[in-house]
Amino acid sequence: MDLMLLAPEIVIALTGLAVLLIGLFLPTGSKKILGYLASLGVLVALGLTISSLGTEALVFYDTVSIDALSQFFKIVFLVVALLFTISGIKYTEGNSNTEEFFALGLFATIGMMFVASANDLMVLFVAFELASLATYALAGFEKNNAKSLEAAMKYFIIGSLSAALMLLGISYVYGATGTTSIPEVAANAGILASSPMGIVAVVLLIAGFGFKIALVPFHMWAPDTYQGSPSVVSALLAAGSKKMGIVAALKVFVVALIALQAEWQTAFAILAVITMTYGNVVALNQTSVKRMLAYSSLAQAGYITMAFVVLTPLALGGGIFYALSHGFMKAGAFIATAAVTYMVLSENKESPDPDHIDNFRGLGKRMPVTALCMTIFVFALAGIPLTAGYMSKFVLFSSTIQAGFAWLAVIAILNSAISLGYYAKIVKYMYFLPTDSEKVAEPYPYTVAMVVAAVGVLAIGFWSEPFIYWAMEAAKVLVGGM
Amino acid sequence: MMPILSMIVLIPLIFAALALLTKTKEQARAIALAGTVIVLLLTVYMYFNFDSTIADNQFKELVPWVESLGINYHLGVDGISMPLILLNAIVLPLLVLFTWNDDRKSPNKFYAFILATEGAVIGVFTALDFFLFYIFWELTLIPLFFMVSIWGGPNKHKAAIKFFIYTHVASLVMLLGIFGLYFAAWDMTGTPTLDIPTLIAQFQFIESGIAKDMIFLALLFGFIVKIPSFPFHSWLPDAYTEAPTAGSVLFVMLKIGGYGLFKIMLPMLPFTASPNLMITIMASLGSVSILYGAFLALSQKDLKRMVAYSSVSHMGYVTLGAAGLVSLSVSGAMFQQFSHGLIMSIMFMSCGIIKNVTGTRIINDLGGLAQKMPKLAVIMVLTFMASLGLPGLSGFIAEVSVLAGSFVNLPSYVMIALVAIVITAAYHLWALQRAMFGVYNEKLGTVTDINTYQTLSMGVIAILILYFGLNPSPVLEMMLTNSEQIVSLMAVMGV
Amino acid sequence: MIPIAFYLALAAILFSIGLYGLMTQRSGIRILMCVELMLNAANLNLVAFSSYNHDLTGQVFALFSIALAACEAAIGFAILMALYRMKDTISLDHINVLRW
Amino acid sequence: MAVGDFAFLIPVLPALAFVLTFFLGKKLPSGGAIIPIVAIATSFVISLLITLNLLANPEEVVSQSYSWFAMLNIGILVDPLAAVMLTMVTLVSLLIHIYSVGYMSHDKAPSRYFAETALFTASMLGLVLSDNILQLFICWELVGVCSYLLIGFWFEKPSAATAAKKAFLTTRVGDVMFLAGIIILFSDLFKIFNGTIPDGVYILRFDEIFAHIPDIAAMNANIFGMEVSHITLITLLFFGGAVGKSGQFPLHVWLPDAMEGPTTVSALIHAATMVTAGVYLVARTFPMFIAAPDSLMVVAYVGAFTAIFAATMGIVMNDLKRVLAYSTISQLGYMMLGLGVGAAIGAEAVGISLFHLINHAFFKALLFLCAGSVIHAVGTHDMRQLGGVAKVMPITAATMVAASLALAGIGIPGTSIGTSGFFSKDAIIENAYLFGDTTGAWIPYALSIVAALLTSLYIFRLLFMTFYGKPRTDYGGHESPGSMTVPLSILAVFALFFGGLTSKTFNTFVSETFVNNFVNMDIHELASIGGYHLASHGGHHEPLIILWMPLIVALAGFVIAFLIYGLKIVNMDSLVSRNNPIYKLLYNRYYQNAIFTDFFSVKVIYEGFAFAGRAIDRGFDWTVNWFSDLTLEAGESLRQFQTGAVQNYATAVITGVSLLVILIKVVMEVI
Repeated sequence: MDLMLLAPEIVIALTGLAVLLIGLFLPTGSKKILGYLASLGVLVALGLTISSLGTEALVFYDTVSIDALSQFFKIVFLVVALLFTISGIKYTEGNSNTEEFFALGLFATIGMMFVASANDLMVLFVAFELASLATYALAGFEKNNAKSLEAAMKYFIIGSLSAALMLLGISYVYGATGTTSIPEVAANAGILASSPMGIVAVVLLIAGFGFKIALVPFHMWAPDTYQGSPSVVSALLAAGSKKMGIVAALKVFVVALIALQAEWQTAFAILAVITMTYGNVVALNQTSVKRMLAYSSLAQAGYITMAFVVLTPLALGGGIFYALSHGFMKAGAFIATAAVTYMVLSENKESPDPDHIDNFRGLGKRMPVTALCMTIFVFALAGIPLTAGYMSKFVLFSSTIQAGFAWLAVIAILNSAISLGYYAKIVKYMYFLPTDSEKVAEPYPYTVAMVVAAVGVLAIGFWSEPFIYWAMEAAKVLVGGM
Repeated sequence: MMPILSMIVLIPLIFAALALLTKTKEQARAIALAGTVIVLLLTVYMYFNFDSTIADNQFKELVPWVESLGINYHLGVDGISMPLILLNAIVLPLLVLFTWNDDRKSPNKFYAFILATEGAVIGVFTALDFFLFYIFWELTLIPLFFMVSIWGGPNKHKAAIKFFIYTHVASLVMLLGIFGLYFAAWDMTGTPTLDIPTLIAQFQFIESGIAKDMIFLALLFGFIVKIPSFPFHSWLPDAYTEAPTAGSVLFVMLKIGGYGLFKIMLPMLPFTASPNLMITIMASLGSVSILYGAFLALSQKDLKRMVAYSSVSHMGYVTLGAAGLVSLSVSGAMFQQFSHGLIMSIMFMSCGIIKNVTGTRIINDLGGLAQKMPKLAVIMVLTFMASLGLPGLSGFIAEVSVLAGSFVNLPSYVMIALVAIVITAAYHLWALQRAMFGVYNEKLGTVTDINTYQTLSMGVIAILILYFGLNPSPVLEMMLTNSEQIVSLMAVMGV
Repeated sequence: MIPIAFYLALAAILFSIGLYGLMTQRSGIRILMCVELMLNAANLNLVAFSSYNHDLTGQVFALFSIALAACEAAIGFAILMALYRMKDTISLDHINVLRW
Repeated sequence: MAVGDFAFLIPVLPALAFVLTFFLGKKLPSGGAIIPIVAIATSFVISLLITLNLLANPEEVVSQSYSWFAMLNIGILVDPLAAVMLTMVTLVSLLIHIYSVGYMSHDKAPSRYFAETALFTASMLGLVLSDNILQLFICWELVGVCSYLLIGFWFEKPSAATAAKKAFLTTRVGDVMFLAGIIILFSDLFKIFNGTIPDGVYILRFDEIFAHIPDIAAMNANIFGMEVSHITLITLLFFGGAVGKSGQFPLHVWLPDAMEGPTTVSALIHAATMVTAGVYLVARTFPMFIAAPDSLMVVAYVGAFTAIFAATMGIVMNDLKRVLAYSTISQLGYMMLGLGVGAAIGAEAVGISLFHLINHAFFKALLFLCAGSVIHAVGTHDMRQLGGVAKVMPITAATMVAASLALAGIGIPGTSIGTSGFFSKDAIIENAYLFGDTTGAWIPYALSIVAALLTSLYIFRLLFMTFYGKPRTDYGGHESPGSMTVPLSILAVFALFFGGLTSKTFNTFVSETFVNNFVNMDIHELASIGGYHLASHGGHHEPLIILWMPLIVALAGFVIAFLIYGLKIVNMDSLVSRNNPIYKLLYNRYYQNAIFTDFFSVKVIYEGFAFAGRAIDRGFDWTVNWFSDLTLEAGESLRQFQTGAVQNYATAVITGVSLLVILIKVVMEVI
């Protein structure tokens, strides 16, 4: 078989190991280089993936499939990883464990990439756990920060719980169908559908993936973890591993368990509505920006989940496209928060909650670029036109109408109206509320990452044709199973 | 030929970006003036090359954008949009002149937002693709939102958020309607398209009457809120009152609600499942707005708030006239948008000036300003007369056309509106008498008359009000052409 | 031969015990153990099914998951250790700075 | 080329004068009065020539129309009816402008004054010239605004500002009715053409309207269960407009207050020209009224009632100008009555009424100018402080007497000896008799006779109190300058002799209007549409007493006034006192102010409706805010789920799982 097909994964893996080893021998002062190395690796992988767009193949005894879907999501993950590594350069400045940070990040990325291309429940589960484990550690990266540790702890416990649930679910699927290979499961799913295990398996799997996607009520960890863990990590979690959950769910439900469509469709319908409403409403009066973003990403997850309810090619394409845009928007927003946090901390080491919205007062004057990018991100999340957010909402919501789920579309629309409330609040703080503190120099790696993300958001929003095309291609892979 | 429409849409946006980069007030206002004047020149050029005898879109530009969804970059103007573009192009340079000597924080942003709004609004008027239309539609919100929340009055934040979310909800509902139309057409033709004329043409072929009415109502709601019409007006008084003077004027320039009514709603109206119901809805909303706004204005203590409510009342004529479905009433309603834009700009400018020189807008605290500010007094009297529908001024043409035209089909609604005419006169004169005439209120201290730039800008608009009052044809002709075409549709359907 | 249902029942019971512990226990260590319990219940399922289906995949899967469980334990303990260092307790009730 | 081609200059010149005076006035001597004077003089010459031309050959009616927008036009129409009005308006306006040079010499803003009067003249002429109802309405509104501006000329006086507002609003009520009439008319014609109007047809032109009177009369509206013909409806609404403009009951309340303006303004606008616009409107649209006899009845009754109603108040007023104001209202009532009797005598009524209108314009303008010159000299309005002014200001006094004789209508019936007022007023009263004779409605006649008595009573009372006897206070005083006395004398001549000279020709001349102007218009035919027949012409002879009655009552009035105010044989103090209910009622003007202004407009409209509306609006606002508050509350309570204890999180997950299983089960069962 042709290893070149897995070149991106291999590159990332090697980079990760290299970073880890080199890091051992470098003095803390000069560990900056690792960040650049990691970014370079991700960039190369990204290049390789994009260059291999359109190839279709099965490797490792048909347990790993390379197709439009996996390629698309790989790109999403690599982009997020890129933003992660770039902004990580600044974040890990002067930290003695820099290498672990980047290594873990890269390993998590590999996990996500393999989930994206998994063609076998076993591979899927293992890759899923790989990503989870790496991110558990990342969440608790600030060893001396109680919040960070608490975040990690909660993330870990709920994570492992859901892992157990997922495993149990998979075991039932395996038991009923006698195989773990996704296409074969799809072939034999009829047996499962007939047996009482069916519903249980479906629900258990939903719980397992719902934990990653952060669907209410499996979301409980998300706000705490996003708030507690370092902003850069939150970016990876919200933008990266959330999408991993989505792609996994897509593969397992839309492809493997299409026979039980009725069951999980209703389940997702309920969850989608609850999730988006809960997320938006609770986000309204949060004082911690990171927590607000966490709830907003709940809401966004709710929107994306609509794809599972509508299940038309356009809707699935829209959901996938939404995942891409959300990657950019959310990662960017969290990185902007990271920049602010950095600024606050550099002013006052002991600041209790550096991500409090009061720290955004007058940001427009203090950190113009950051403020501008943040504005772009939140407006994109709110779905203001000419941004990725609007484009993806347009496709997804319109597909909902097309499929006749008008009620769902109305709920979603009203939700995105509510969401304006807190997004506008951030903008208000940044531009309209006076501040006495003066302008500060903006940490450039953060700035670079934000600008990249912002450019991405605007590019997708304005020149969306190719992105939508690839999203549709990816959706085709799924509906092939239908 | 050159892509003139793209130019008048993009030039303001580009200049807005430039204005953002400037450092001083002088540079900012210079750039703003340059941008708006260029747009004015282009528009005038376009106006003179515009064929007002045909109802089709002209100066079309068509560039594919997102084929897989049938989205195109499609621009064009017709007799409905041309006058409104003209209105914006004329008023905005004057608005820049009006603010020429003001001192305010971060002028670069201020002028940037003025330009951005112009670009967005003209964009709405020229867009022939629903996607583009909606983009510009939403784009108009943002600069105005900033305008209110940066330079607004005491309750600016509340007003800004309220306005932003309220109108955003409306536009989202409108978006739902667009989706419905989009897919209904997609299912019928098999090819996705968001082209406005095409979709309007397809509307009649939708089988399900429910779907038709739902689509129609969703779109209607979006437009009605923007107009705004009773009972969806409650964002307006706060927004208009809290906004800075320039902001209020920009709000007045925001004629996209009524535009949508004429451009999109009326051509669909005869093909809805229950046209008469729709007409009843529009007519009653319109006539009630007229009366309701008048009464509310009468009860206001704050001059600017009074003007805001009078605006609700005046925009009622637009809805009523649109529902009238006689070429005279429809074109009168279009003309009302045009003349209302001119009149209200001066009204708000006057409010701003009075607030600046006296420090208050409470009508009872003012008094006898005419003695100290003769120039302002002359302009204000003229404008107030225009606003209360004095013949010979633009307001009258619009109102009489709407009333006379609508009476043919909707006599009882017109009678409601007629009652309002007296009330309208009452509050205008009351305000004039209290604020401008009578004994000068010494508590106001020493006040100075309007400066040259303000005189110039307000004067020019005032002259335009007079000119279009005496000779409306330059804009009314093209409006008539289009409204006759719309009405002919009605005739076909026997509505 | 013991019918499959027995295995499933056992696994279910084990799993439920784990769940119960997870919901009630305060000590981080115990919670960790409960998680292990649940994972192993799932493994039991896999193995049972694999022998029932005469197909090795299940057992391979079980091996993988055991390995993963080990990693989980490692990371879990690491996090708990760090917490203990900072707070001198692993009673999770007292660790709720992040909420609402 | 014919003089008619210059007709358009008649309104245009004063309009230009307005622009020039407005911008240059301040720099010129005496506020640039010369500009409007020259302009109006020219207009006067043109209109005079046109009139004479029409007299010579009546078919040379000037009629030009230009498309304005849609199916509407602007145009001019000078038929005899318009011609005489034009001549009168230009003449009076000219004289008053000349007079004003002296009168306004001490004012601080004469240029504004002359600009506004010029604008007024222009609009008034435009009104008269209109060849379509819409243009007439436009000018109608413009004169209203000019009167608003001129009443409030001294706007720093709060009373003036208030009076101006009141005048505008009260007339506005009438205007809205007028507008409503136009709108109904428009939609009727629109329906008659069923929506497709051929090019070159302007549907609101008078000839178009009159041509379609039968069709309009055929349409019926059901109002409060009553079947009303559209023609009646429209004419009544038009008359409503006239009621507002011409100060007929009950919309007359603004006219007395309008005296807050300069006296010259009162003379020009509120005596001679603008207030007669209402009469002119009815006269102009008379063919429609003929076809609607009910409307004509209303016109007659309202006119007669107003005549006596205002006269009663005129008796007790002590303010020089207010007396004249009420006299104006009363005389306008006569004119309306004159039109109303058209139900009996047809188009002739227009001639009679217009004749009185013209004469009234002369003598009433004269009265006001005399009053003005008195006020100018002595600086007070209050008659109780005057007396014996005749000695100080002989010319003024003489002219005043002439005017009063005209107003009282002194003259010898059957001959052509008598003042202008005599001929016109008696004609009206006689026809009122004829009206009663044919229709059996005698009340108008009775009222008009009594009103005639009161008229001479109050005017001679005014004369005696002001000019006769010895001064009650020591006002300084002197005869006014030539620029003021010359116009007075000229007007005096007209007041005395115009009627006598023209009484023969005038009526036929004006009454021809509809016959030879609007093609094949047979008044009788129209009347038959209205469902009745006009009294046969010539065949009616009133008994002699009827001819002499007006003179008798006029003289009676003079005698009473002389006895009371001249010889003081009756002590007024017993009558003129707060505890005399009748006097009190009259003096407080029947408490209309309390009823209309204080109660209706303030209490009901302002406090009632407006504040109710305000409450409603708060309701809407509250609803909107309520939604946002609700969501915020929900958020606040929902976030409490996030307790922070990880076990609860685990519990939530488990609960979620189990709930989902159940839910799905349920849903699957249902579906």
